Amino acid sequence: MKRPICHQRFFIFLLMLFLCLSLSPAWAQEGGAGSQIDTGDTAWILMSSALVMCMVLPGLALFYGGLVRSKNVLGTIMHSAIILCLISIVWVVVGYSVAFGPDVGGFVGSLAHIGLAGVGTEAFPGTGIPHLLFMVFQLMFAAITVALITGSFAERMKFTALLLFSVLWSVFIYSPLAHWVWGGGWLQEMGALDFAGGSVVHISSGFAALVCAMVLGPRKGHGAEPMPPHNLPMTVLGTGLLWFGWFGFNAGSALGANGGAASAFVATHIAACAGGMSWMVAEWFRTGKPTMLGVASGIISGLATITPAAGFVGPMSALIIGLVAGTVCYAAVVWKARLGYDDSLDVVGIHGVGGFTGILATGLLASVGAQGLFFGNPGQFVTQLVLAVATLIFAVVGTYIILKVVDLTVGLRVSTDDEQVGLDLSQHNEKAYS
Amino acid sequence: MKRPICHQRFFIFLLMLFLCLSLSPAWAQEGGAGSQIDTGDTAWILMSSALVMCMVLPGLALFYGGLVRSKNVLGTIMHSAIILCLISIVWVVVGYSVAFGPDVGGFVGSLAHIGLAGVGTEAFPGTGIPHLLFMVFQLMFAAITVALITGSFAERMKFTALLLFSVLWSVFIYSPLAHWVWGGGWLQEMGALDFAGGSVVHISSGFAALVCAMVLGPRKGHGAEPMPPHNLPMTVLGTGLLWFGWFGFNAGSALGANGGAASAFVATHIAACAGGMSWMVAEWFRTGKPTMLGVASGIISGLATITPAAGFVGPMSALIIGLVAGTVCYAAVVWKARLGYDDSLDVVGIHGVGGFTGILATGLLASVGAQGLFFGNPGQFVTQLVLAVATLIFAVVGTYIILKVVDLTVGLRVSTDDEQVGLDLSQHNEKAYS
Amino acid sequence: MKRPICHQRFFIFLLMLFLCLSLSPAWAQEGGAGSQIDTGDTAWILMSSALVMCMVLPGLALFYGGLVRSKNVLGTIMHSAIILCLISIVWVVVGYSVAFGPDVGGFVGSLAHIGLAGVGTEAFPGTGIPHLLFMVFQLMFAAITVALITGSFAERMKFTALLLFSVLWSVFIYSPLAHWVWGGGWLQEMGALDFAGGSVVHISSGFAALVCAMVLGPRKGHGAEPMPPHNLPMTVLGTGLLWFGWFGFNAGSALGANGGAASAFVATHIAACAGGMSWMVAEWFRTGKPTMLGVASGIISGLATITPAAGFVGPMSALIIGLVAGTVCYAAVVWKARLGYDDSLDVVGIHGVGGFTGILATGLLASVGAQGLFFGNPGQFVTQLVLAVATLIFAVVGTYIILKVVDLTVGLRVSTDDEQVGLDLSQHNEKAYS
Amino acid sequence: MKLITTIIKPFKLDEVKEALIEIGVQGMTVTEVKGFGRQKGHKETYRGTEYQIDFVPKIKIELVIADELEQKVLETVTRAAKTGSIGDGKIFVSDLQGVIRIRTGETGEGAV
Amino acid sequence: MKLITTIIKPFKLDEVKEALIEIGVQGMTVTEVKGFGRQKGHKETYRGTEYQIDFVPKIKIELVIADELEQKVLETVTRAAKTGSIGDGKIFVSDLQGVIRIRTGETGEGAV
Amino acid sequence: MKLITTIIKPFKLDEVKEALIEIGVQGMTVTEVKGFGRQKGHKETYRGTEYQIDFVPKIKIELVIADELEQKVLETVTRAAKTGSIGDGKIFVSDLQGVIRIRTGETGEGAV
Ligand SMILES: Nc1ncnc2c1ncn2[C@@H]1O[C@H](COP(=O)(O)OP(=O)(O)O)[C@@H](O)[C@H]1O
Ligand SMILES: Nc1ncnc2c1ncn2[C@@H]1O[C@H](COP(=O)(O)OP(=O)(O)O)[C@@H](O)[C@H]1O
Ligand SMILES: Nc1ncnc2c1ncn2[C@@H]1O[C@H](COP(=O)(O)OP(=O)(O)O)[C@@H](O)[C@H]1O
Repeated sequence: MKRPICHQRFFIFLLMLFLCLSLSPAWAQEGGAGSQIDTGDTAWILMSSALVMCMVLPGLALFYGGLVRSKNVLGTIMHSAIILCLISIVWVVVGYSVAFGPDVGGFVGSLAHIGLAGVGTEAFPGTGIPHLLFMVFQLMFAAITVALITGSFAERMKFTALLLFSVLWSVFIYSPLAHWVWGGGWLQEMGALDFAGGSVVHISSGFAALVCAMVLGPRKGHGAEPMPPHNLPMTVLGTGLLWFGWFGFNAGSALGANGGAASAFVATHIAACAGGMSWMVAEWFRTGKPTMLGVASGIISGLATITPAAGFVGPMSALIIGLVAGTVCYAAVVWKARLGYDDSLDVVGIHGVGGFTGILATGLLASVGAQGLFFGNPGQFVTQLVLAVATLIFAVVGTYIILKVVDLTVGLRVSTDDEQVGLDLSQHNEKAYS
Repeated sequence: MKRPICHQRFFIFLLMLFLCLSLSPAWAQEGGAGSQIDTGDTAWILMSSALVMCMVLPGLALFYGGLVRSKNVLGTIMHSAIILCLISIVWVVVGYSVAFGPDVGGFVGSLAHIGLAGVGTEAFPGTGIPHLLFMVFQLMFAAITVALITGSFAERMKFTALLLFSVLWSVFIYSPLAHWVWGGGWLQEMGALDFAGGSVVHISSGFAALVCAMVLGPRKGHGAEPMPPHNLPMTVLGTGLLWFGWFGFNAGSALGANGGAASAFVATHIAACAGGMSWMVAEWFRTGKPTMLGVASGIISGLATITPAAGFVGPMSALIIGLVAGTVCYAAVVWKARLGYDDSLDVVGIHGVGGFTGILATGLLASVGAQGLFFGNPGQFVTQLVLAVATLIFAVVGTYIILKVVDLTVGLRVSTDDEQVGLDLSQHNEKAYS
Repeated sequence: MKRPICHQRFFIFLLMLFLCLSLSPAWAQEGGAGSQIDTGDTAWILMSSALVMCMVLPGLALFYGGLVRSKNVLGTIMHSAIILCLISIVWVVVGYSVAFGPDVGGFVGSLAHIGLAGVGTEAFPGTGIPHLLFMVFQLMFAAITVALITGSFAERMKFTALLLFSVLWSVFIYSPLAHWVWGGGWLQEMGALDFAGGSVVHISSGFAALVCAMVLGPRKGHGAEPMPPHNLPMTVLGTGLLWFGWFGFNAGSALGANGGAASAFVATHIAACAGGMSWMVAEWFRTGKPTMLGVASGIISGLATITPAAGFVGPMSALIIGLVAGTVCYAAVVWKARLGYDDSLDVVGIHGVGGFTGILATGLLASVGAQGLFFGNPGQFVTQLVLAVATLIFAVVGTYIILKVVDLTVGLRVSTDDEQVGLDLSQHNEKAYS
Repeated sequence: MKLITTIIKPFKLDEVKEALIEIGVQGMTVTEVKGFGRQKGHKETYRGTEYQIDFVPKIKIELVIADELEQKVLETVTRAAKTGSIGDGKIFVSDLQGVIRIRTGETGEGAV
Repeated sequence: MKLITTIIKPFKLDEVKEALIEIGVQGMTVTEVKGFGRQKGHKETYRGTEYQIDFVPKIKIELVIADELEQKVLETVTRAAKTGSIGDGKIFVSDLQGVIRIRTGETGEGAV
Repeated sequence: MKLITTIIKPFKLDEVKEALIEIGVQGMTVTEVKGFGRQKGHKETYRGTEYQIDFVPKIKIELVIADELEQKVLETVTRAAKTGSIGDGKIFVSDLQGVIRIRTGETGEGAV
């Protein structure tokens, strides 16, 4: 029964694609004058785009893959992999236009750039890089944001549900948010500061994750039987690649190879280190032992938290932000246990809480190219509060609606037997290790 | 008996090397005026060269290593690793000169650059990068091409045979081909288009792989006993690193950080995504389940297929090429079973078929800096056909001859017992996991 | 008893940090004129900094992690991870100033740059990159040097001891050494050549490792029971990432994207390949089988040995250096067995011996921007000898003193039971694989 | 003394262990095994090639007990390991000539 | 009832399994083991240090059968597992007091 | 013939093996198992969640010997495997009806 249905769905999906294509004016692509292109800036953003792609696959895929049980590792890795493929296509077909097309009432972009119409090799306004390069750099952000969410419903989401959810969430939540903050939307007009995605990427995915965890419910046996990570070195490998890629994510957001990029690079690195240290210390106090997973989690917390601030703060502020991040996120992860929902891989505690903290911290510590409260500009803090809360509400409400739609159409969870057997065999007819 | 012989062989090899050295005029290296060097272009090609190196090791090594049985994983990884070392040396000693030395009758380069004579830090004609940098960027292509072939004879090739085969194939097949298409040879004169190696790299290695699979014969037990991949997450990791590196491979082939590089970058990424999607969908229809290995294979198919077109097509054409690639390569891999030869890791189905498809697709869809059939230039398609067929024939015939030579000198296959025990213990006295 | 104490210690450490912060003038950071910033150079050094970070984590962490027994893999990976976090913070707080602050008597830098005071986005003197970027590039070197040492005391060092040792070693050994050779210290004045750290990084860590191995004593059961690497593919992955990152390490040390960087890139690659080949051949002669671990070790040997020479030699000299490196380091590793100390992961044989060889080789083969003995300048060889020996003595003596201090305060080794159980469970309450 | 060997479904291990502890069993030895039987295995697909895997993962528990405990143990295991679906597993009973506790050299029932 | 335990070379597992199914055996339990015996192990080298590994990988099959099947099973296994070279393995035969099928509670021959 | 099954601490394997070889034992089969008993397991912590693991890794050695060797073997194993601390393990002794060496078809004592 089920299979033919999802076949149909795919067929329709493919048709849709080809439609867009044939309609698309971007068959051939207008050669840009490229007059104002700066080779150095272009070199750095080319590299940064590759780095952010590397964050999704293999980075995030392995970071998450190592944390699940071995019967679900392929299913978990698949989430990041297929989201990268699927959302990239959605982005070039429609997503980019919704996010960065000419502003419509401050809320979305027009469809002027659908199918990348009018996106060529000419310099992107205000930068020294080709428009196409700006588009693909932003594409990577769109992909990783959706992929981050998957950690909350790991080991139990139906694969068809994942596909549908990802497309809807990307088009209806991510693209509008990106427009609000970066595409000329109302939050940008307000002067909200989000250097590389503390709100657009981390708050949105982090609190979407919370809704997913609550709507899907806990994994079978959650709390009762132990579910230790099946391969922590894999998770550490993922951590290292995420960190590596994050330099492109944050320093690349300067959209050029300049002092601002260098400053963002330094802030990013310091916050990652401080996050790792402080999570470790906090855990050491509480449980009496420092753990490798704790350091890895702290590093990611530091990175998520510095993301919105990277370009606006000095190195010592970055150090503070990192130290706070590791402690706050650890606390959030510990408290989760009390709240009882099964955010399987702690997306809420790390990205949601981290992103929220970072947006507010930017309002306090901004000192480069903008002033935060501590530098005599209390107004900025208020703006940041609006940014954080608006993003959170939009993400929570939107995600809830999308989940309901997916539940009614293809259903959200795999059967209990399939969950027992594991996603790898039940969803993909594969085994990770032989 | 056997060992002393191969020792001798190695001794001779080393002697040869030192000979080249002493003869070489490149002891010290001429400082280049560097007047026309562009730092941005140089930055991007430095990075691209590193990225392509990363494709071979750890990228390809792990992609292949995860697909074999655990008793052969080191032997398989060793193939990529030692080829990178060996071919790099062969390239600087003689290969580069054969490929890019002053043209001799359209077929090979002269030995003017042997031992890198005359290859310095001055700008490479027509680019803003140092000649040495162009040389090392091309070196990485030479290495990965040979490494790709090893997937076809995995789990049974004698190690000494691998070494001899690699040197001969690189010097007598790869270097001339590179000259024909990129070094000022007859195919380049004809106006054949191969942006980053659809023919030179993928058709050549893909069909060389076919000959290898047929000449060596199937693995013991092939078809009878199941031979599932021993570690698919390792293969996915390899896939991610290959994808990451492919940005350097394709966008780096613009030899600068400009609009062309950005456009090639975008085409590469879109084709990878589309390839992953379409292979998954095709497999889903046929076997009823989407698989992680399918997505990974589709991604590589998309990348191999877009390679020759990357710099010549717009994003929507890239999307089409990717969608076609995933489907066609999946079909090829499925049909292989019928044909019965044991191309163990599907080099033919993915690189041979993908590369061939890509070369032809370039003749149809080229629209940037060149016109394909769909853009009013049917002649280009014919030229592409010649390019594809000529490469295929040269690779097939040459590979066959080289295999015969290797067979008569050191022998191609390990003994049945050694194959039973596995390459790791029998060839290398090592075990991968303890 | 023990735990509360180390808590205290951490508390103090944190306090210290915050102190530095509040004192630090670098809360906000002076915007640099950035007039002379070159985007291409900046792009390359941004990337190089990321590459060197990637060498530590995941590169070195996995290279070492694969070589130990599975009960110690997390403890081993943790060493690299936490050193990256901890030393980065130490570096921005005080280390950078000690190494690169205004020279004080040729031995250390002043504390002018403590807390990164006066380190902004203006161009670093004599380069086209921001001062902050130079600082963070150097930071990565500081981190990896300490991390390299950990291979010598793997599987038995107490975690608290590791933390204390790392901080002391970095501040009192690494920073001064960096000042002597690169920061305007006496060795630089003498004209000593060390392009990317053969002495500062490899001799220092390599011989510090020797002292550590001798002071801590061998692992329980060393020599008696077999201790094979638990996961060689993990080690090969680490090797590949180290190689990849080494391009940033060496070519990045040109501090720009120019002919010098290209030349260093080529030398680095050739030496790595030659090192892999020659170690394999040497091992093949001696034990009758080439091994994957041998090739990996040879590659690292070649890379460590070319490091000081990379910018000063032509490609053919690099080839010689690589061939020598693989053979000499293999010999050193084999002889270790006779000497009986337990340098668990061969830091001495590879980095100590390799670095020493490289410094001397630079004195012989330098031909680009400097002349070595073979190019008519015997004086350079003498200078190099002074450089190598001075570094060795300073590292050996300093390390011994620091180890004694650590031993008297927190103790160096875990208990015999903890060693039996393994570091993962005894030090971190974690298991790598479930 | 008796040696009770039982093959069960992996996810039943904890339940069975707890049940045995309740009735006073103080030790057991567990092995991961692969079982072949009525319960059919699963299908795996790699690049379009399909494999039928007949073996299913099982857990083997070895239990040495005093003779008088036999019935109680058999009932307990049967109850705790049962799901009612094919593949629940088996229990095998055999005699033991002797048991020694290595640490103390104790033998017989005192040793378990 | 009898418990037949046999140690064989890993690559012989499929052959032996098929042969047993042919003669009507309906189930078995398989364990990966390491064997020590006349068959010598192998040498491993890591950075010039050589280890002699005495243990070789083997597969252990446990088989519970009705007494009358014993001869047939022994012959079958011997035939299917044999290569003639050292290390082919052993077959051990022992008595079983009882068997239970957990799912149904059936006992004795009906349970296997 | 007797089947001696012994559960020991993993790091004792080499010692026990050597000791057995000395008294003329020519073969054995080794399995990695998890043990539950008086020896308490360990604690694991992942992101602040703590797990108590009851099972500890053990090695099981299966040894088929001629009856007359029984005493010697039992003493040897007890001596070699002993550390005196909880968790040293057990030895179980049971009867074997028969043994076959697959390679030669030899049976009985000649087969081990
Ligand atoms: N004759 C046998 N000898 C040894 N083990 C057996 C035998 N029959 C079944 N088993 C074990 O019991 C498990 C369950 O048996 P199976 O026939 O699948 O279901 P059920 O126990 O419900 O009859 C098998 O996976 C196998 O491990
Ligand atoms: N006395 C024994 N007790 C238990 N297992 C044994 C014994 N002797 C041999 N084995 C098992 O049988 C396997 C094969 O025995 P081996 O002596 O190597 O060859 P063969 O079976 O041809 O004599 C060994 O690897 C071991 O697992
Ligand atoms: N009743 C039993 N049946 C089977 N195995 C047992 C039994 N009791 C103990 N064992 C095995 O012996 C091992 C050691 O037993 P334990 O009680 O921990 O220490 P000791 O042997 O010193 O009494 C256990 O880990 C388990 O593998």
